Amino acid sequence: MTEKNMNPANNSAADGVAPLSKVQQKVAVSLNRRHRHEKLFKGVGLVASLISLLLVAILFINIFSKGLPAFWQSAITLEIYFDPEIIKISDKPVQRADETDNAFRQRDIEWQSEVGMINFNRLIVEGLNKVLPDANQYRRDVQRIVTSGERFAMRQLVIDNPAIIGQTKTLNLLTDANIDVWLKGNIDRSLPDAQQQLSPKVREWVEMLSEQGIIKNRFSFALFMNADSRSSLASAGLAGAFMGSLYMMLVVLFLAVPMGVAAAIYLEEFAPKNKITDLVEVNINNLAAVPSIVFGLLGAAVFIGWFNLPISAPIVGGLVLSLMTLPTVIIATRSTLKAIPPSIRQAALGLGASKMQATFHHVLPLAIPGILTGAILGVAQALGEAAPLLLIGMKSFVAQVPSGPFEQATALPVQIFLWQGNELRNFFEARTSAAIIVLLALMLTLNGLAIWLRKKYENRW
Amino acid sequence: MSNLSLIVLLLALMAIGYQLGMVRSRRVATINPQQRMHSRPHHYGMMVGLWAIIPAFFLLILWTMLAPNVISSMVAAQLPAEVLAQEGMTANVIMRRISNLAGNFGIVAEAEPWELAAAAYMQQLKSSSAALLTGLMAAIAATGLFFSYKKIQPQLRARHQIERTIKAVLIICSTVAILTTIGIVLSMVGETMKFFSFIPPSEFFFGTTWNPRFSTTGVGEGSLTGSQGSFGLIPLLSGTMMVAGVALIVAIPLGLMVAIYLAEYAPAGFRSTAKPIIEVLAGIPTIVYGFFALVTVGPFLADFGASIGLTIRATSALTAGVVMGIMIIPFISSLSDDIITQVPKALRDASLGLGATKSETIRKVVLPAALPGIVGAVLLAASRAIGETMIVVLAAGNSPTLTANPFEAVSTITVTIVNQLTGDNDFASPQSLVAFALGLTLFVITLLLNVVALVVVRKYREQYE
Amino acid sequence: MTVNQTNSSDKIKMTARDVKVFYGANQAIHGVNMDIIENEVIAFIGPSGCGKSTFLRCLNRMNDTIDICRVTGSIKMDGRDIYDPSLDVVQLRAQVGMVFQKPNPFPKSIYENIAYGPRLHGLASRKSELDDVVESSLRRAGLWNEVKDRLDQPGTGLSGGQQQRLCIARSIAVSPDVILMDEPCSALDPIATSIIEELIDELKQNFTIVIVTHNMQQAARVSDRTAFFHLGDLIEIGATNEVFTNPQHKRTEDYITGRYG
Amino acid sequence: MTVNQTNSSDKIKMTARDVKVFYGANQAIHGVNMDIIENEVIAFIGPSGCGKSTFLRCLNRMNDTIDICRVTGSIKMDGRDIYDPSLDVVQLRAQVGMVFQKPNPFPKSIYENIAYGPRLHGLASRKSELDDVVESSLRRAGLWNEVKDRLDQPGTGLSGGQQQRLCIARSIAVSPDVILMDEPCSALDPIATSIIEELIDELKQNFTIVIVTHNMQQAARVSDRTAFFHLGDLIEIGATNEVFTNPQHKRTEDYITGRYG
Amino acid sequence: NRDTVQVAGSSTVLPFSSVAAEEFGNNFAQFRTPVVGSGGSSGGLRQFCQGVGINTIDIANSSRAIRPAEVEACKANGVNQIIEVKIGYDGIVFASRVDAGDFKLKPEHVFLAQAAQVPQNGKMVANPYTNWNQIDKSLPSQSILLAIPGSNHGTREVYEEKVILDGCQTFAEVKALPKGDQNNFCLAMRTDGRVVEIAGDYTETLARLQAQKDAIGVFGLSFYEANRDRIKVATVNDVVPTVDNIIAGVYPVSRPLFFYVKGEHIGVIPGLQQFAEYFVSEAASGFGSPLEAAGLIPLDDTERAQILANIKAKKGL
Ligand SMILES: Nc1ncnc2c1ncn2[C@@H]1O[C@H](COP(=O)(O)OP(=O)(O)OP(=O)(O)O)[C@@H](O)[C@H]1O
Ligand SMILES: Nc1ncnc2c1ncn2[C@@H]1O[C@H](COP(=O)(O)OP(=O)(O)OP(=O)(O)O)[C@@H](O)[C@H]1O
Ligand SMILES: [Mg+2]
Ligand SMILES: [Mg+2]
Repeated sequence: MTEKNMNPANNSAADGVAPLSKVQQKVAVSLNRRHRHEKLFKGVGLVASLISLLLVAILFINIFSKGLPAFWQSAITLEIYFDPEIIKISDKPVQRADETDNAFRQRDIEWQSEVGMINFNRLIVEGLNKVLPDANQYRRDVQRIVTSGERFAMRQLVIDNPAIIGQTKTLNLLTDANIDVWLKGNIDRSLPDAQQQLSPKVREWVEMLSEQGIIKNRFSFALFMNADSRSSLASAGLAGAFMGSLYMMLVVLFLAVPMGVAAAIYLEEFAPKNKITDLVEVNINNLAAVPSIVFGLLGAAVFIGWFNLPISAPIVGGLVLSLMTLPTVIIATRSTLKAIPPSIRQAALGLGASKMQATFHHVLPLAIPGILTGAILGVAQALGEAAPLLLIGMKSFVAQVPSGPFEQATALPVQIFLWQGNELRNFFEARTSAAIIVLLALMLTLNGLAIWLRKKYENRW
Repeated sequence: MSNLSLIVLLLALMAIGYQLGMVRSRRVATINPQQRMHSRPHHYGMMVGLWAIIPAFFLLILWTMLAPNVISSMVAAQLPAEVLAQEGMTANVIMRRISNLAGNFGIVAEAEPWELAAAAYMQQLKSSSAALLTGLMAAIAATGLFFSYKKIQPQLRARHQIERTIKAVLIICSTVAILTTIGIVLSMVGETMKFFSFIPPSEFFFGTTWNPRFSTTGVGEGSLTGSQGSFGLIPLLSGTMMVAGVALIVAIPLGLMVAIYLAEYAPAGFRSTAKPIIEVLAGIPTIVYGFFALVTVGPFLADFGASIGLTIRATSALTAGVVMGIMIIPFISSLSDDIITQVPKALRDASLGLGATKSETIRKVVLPAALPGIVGAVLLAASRAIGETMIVVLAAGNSPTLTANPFEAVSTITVTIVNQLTGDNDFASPQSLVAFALGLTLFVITLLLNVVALVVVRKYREQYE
Repeated sequence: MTVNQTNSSDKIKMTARDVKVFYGANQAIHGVNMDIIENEVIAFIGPSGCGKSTFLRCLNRMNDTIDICRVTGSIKMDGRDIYDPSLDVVQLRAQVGMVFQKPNPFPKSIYENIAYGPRLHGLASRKSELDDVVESSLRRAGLWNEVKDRLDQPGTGLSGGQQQRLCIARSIAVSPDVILMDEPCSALDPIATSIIEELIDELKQNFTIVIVTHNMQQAARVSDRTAFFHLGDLIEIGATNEVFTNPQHKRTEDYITGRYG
Repeated sequence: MTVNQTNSSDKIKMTARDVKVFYGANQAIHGVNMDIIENEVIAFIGPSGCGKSTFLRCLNRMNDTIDICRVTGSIKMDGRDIYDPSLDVVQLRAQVGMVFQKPNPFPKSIYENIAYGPRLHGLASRKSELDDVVESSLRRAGLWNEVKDRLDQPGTGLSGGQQQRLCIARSIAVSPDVILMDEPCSALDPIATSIIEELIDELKQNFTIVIVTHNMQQAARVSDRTAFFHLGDLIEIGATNEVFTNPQHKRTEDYITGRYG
Repeated sequence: NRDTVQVAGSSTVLPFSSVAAEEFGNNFAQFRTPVVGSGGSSGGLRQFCQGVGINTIDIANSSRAIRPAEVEACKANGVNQIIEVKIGYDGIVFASRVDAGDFKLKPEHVFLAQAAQVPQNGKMVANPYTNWNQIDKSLPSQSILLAIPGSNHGTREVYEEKVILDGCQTFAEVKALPKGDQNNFCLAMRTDGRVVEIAGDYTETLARLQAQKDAIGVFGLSFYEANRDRIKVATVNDVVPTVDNIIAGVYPVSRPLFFYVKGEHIGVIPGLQQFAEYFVSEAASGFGSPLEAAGLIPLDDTERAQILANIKAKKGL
């Protein structure tokens, strides 16, 4: 071993204390290169992660910077006198003891129609007259200030509480979409009149009212309370789409996830390994590649045509999206099940657990993180999907908030689609992004539990 | 009684059966102490519960499916014969009106007397059907409960029965995927055949031009007939492959490296925040990506190309692919991360103990061991890429020309399916029917790709322990 | 090959006839015949790779879990063919417990590792009963003192020998009729080993025990009979002192005296 | 505790000073001091769970891979602190090889299992050289005859003892300066054990070997010095025949004579 | 049980139909607001013709008239009473970014800009034009980039028939071609990327204009009206596209819009008939109505009366 001592030549042991064997010298020689690779590898990993995060950030900034302003909307504060002269209606009907439900409903509808005949616009114009001295000279322009949907909101006030007639209320009414655009500076103010959406008079009024603080940017509850609207753009809201999406996602969560996990368990743990299961595996992988619109075709044929489920209902949307998500959940679950060491299964079987028990007591808990990842990705995908909804009538304009999964509804991605296609770009560009923010928020909330659980169940051994 | 309350009732029955079964199995056990019970008390309970509800449940399903038809045919038999003839409406509509009337719901026009009579009859039938169903279900549930209760003995393999039931459920769940496939194929085959009656398959499969035209351009006045357009699949197929290829070239390295970094290097805090954040990429609606590609990425790539002397079209296979790649990153990164984390520590230790660096361990031991799962993740991502529409619509330039240059505009099969299916074409024309042929073709192609993938994975699979 | 070195008075618990095991195309066991007597301790010895574990795994059908493994011949327990399709393999495994050669604790707490089996088979109806089972099993495996303060910590965080004892404790917690132990003391120090050997002695009163060991002394100490395997064949089986002092076969003698190889 | 039972003429390969190891809040090693001499075989003995493996893993910093594990004190190799942040832990592990207590073959072919290390460190430039390394490593571990026809089959399909020898072969294939063996013969029959013991004797010519064993005879046969651990303390260290014939401490004596417990 | 009218179909009609539905819901307390789906004329009619029953839609919107083949398919599925309702007209305009040049287009300019081959001196040559002012000196010097509707759009039909074919037929060389080949020649497009087919909606065209300054896109009139701050319109044959010009018939590129009512559902689905009547009523879609405000070009009074009568009489095709 003396030759070893005589041979201190090695850079990594330059302090001379560690003479190395021949083999170890070879090792040392290779080390620099390998460490470079190591650093590079780790660096690439870090960079990849940062790039991914950066991409998320870019997309987020992109969406948020556009969308956040849309959560505030300009509204005008007016004193509205519910003038009994204008609102001349009979008393609200009350159900009589001897009356059938149907007959009462008939009467109620008649009464509501009567209320519907009232021109609530006049109330608004009266209110505006109080703040705009020259309003009477510009009758057309006055109509353009408050968005048209507000008159129905007022009618609803009267229907809900006829006692309001004769009172004066201070109300915050949404202004017309174009006024909102104008005040937010989304349209170039220097453009000539021909290119402006607002008439000069309206612009002048708006400037004046907003200086007086009568028109103000307020948090837009309408965005969250109202369903979509096409005739009164400023009062278009997300509530309908949100509820539709929520119902659908609940169906997906409670259908696709358990079913997918069950299928994965069967295929991975129980099914005999033969040509048939190979076929099933290939077939499931293949389903994942089927364009989503094809699932819509299937859903229309099966759920609507066959099972007679209603058109445009979240239940059908949920079923279709479940079928679409199923492969994702199955593949994710199978992948994780594959990675669980057989010794765990053997330990359980050796104790007299049945295969079923071994699977459900030991294997499945270990696979939970992967399953949840599958669920997260599946739900994310399903939530953003619009194409299959087209063929089951959910890619629709629905002006009501659904009260259950069997009611007609639309969905957030559809809403995004409708809004981004709306002509009034200056108004809807921001709204679209706002809707996306809401969609992302819904997605994160739905996935929050999964993310939390996944973190909890993650273990290494 | 509504189906919902029936189900609630069944569940209650099941709970009762469960308790009864448990109690009885305990008693049986004490009566014959020398004989060991095959299963645990809760297995017996479960079995009794299942026997109580499963047959009744099947009855419920069968009844709900059949009863409305039976009722309407009974009502239809009662209708005055001349009504059907004279009205000239389909029976379907008459029945709807009658059942609307029977449900006291939404009829605006005045109802005829015969309609009212039929409605009353229908209402009566419905209520007796509901009563009959409730009675029958109660009887069946009680019988199931009683007999299974009586059957409890030490030798009775209750656990087997339960496990067989669970297995049946598992199998049913796996067949859903198969049924979906069958459904998809069936829902497309008929229309595809119709399409091929217009366009010969050879022209479709081997044609190199895609230009379907608008279905009726040329049929209108003053113009000519016979210009049907050309329906060549090849440009679309090549476009699909190119866009998906670019997407995977972006997503696989990026996603895998993210997964590796998160699973092996990153501090726990970084991992648990970064992972869900990156997953958001999968949830951003694709239309957002589309506009992102069109407005931001496309021009950027074009400028970048110009600066290095390449002509890159702003909307091209590259743009669409890159953005799509971004979208599918989480499919690879998150799933692979989970799988990599599953690889037993002993394997890592073995490698590290031999003086391997961490990266060598990862590349040579961990990744191969995790390969089957990772391939699954990649397949899922690839599938997503092939099936994606919106991004391509906006970012690939929608130009179905045959090119091998990823800097050129292309179009893909899925985009074309959506366009042709949802456009304004005549839905009985080849222009619209081609969507089905395309769908079916894509289905077969991806099927073949998956078979190849399966074979490859089988070959390289490493089973630890 | 040698069969029935048993007295007619003994009650036979398990019989194996012409058992052959194949891993894919490789044959690991070439037709083994063996009787295992009730309440005896039988030791399997033989050079590494000769098929001891493989044969052992046949006795509770754990080989079923290896895809490529195929078993032929017949194995009976209490007169009943255990490879009979109508037989409940789960019940079989509950009756024939197993300690694996490589310790394989569940990635759960120590307590859960032990409690799993009793819970599964309903051997304890109350929490306190379960606690008792856990404690007594751990005590009998000589692990209680080391882990009593950390029952809620993962079983995978134990030392090698501790894991092995945990697995022993886990398998005796369900009181099987037959216990198959594949080198249960390989990672144990002499003291722990003697505890396990005492346990085996104790268990023998009620149960039948099959033990694979490389330790001749151990075989000699604990077993009533010894079976010597070589290259997939059962070469010799007989009363332990017979086999050790007066082996019938040259190969047995060579192996025992350490001259083989 | 006992330190430096070494002669001044010996060249010291590794020194440990006041080494403490914690798993989370539990302390597994309570300040161990030890010198390991070049080209010696040193055996660690002690009851299960006393910290032998833990201390062994400190010597090539395998404990780094356990999240909750924390090591204090200093360990030097050739005078260089191996816990020095500037030290290259990869080189350290190449220099200080390890055979783990639980055999952990890679899920790769037998050939690849052995070839992994040499390939990693670039020890063989040609395929034929690599083949030679694989063959000689397997031969020295006494496994060649059993596996030579199935080199392309997975290492995980081997029997317990075969896996253990595979892992030994794998670690000597990279010729480390120091080899840490955690119960390398636990799953081996006497013959295979003697092959490994011969291997250890042979390796000792060039390398330093630390071996954990529960087998007193083995420790007596192969080691030059023996260290006795108990409950995380190094109780005694000295020349093997000294420790076995004339232990300084009561506990050592008790343990060796099997009276402890 | 369904008590809501279900509409689906053309995305061009969708905005109008949505406004009508919403107004209907607001004005008739006894009916729920109809649900208006999109899916293209083809998709809508496909759903429409699936059969009769509550799980099929009641109204299909269409930006073109229903085809005989589709009527056949409908009848095969039991949909016999298809009531055609024309609701008004849609104008189609050429527009460019406000900061681009002013265009006074003629059909032949557009033809020359998009054709694969153009006639020159009696021969057909590959399209040599890259700049508009190479085509005609009066056009601005701006490189050619046309964003035209995709071949799945109804707009494409109008565009091809009223612009491209018209423009193409002005050349003597084309007229000299055999009748059967004329259309194929006229409609062949260049493939060098200067013509982009937009398969999506007008927003996408607008986004493309935003990304590429030189692009000229094809829009609906109402879309243009609402985005006057960003795009400006080109004249065709020197006619400015305005509502008045379109009604007067001087602006060449416009088309009628329709919807189809399933006669079998009238009397079954509450509000169906009322909705159809309301849609074409003066109040909803006449001059000064919400639909006009939304960009629909109204019918004239005689046509409106005729259509209303058709609905009342349930006069099917
Ligand atoms: N990963 C771990 N996490 C927590 N505690 C551990 C871990 N590994 C070992 N321990 C504990 O540290 C102590 C020493 O363990 P070590 O593995 O060093 O024992 P050993 O001497 O090798 O025993 P054996 O002979 O049984 O292998 C034991 O009490 C053990 O439970
Ligand atoms: N899963 C497997 N796949 C393929 N071959 C196997 C498998 N398990 C064991 N073998 C082979 O079968 C033979 C017998 O193995 P077995 O495990 O029964 O040996 P053993 O007697 O237990 O040896 P040891 O004492 O080393 O544990 C060996 O040659 C082994 O390589
Ligand atoms: Mg073995
Ligand atoms: Mg140890």
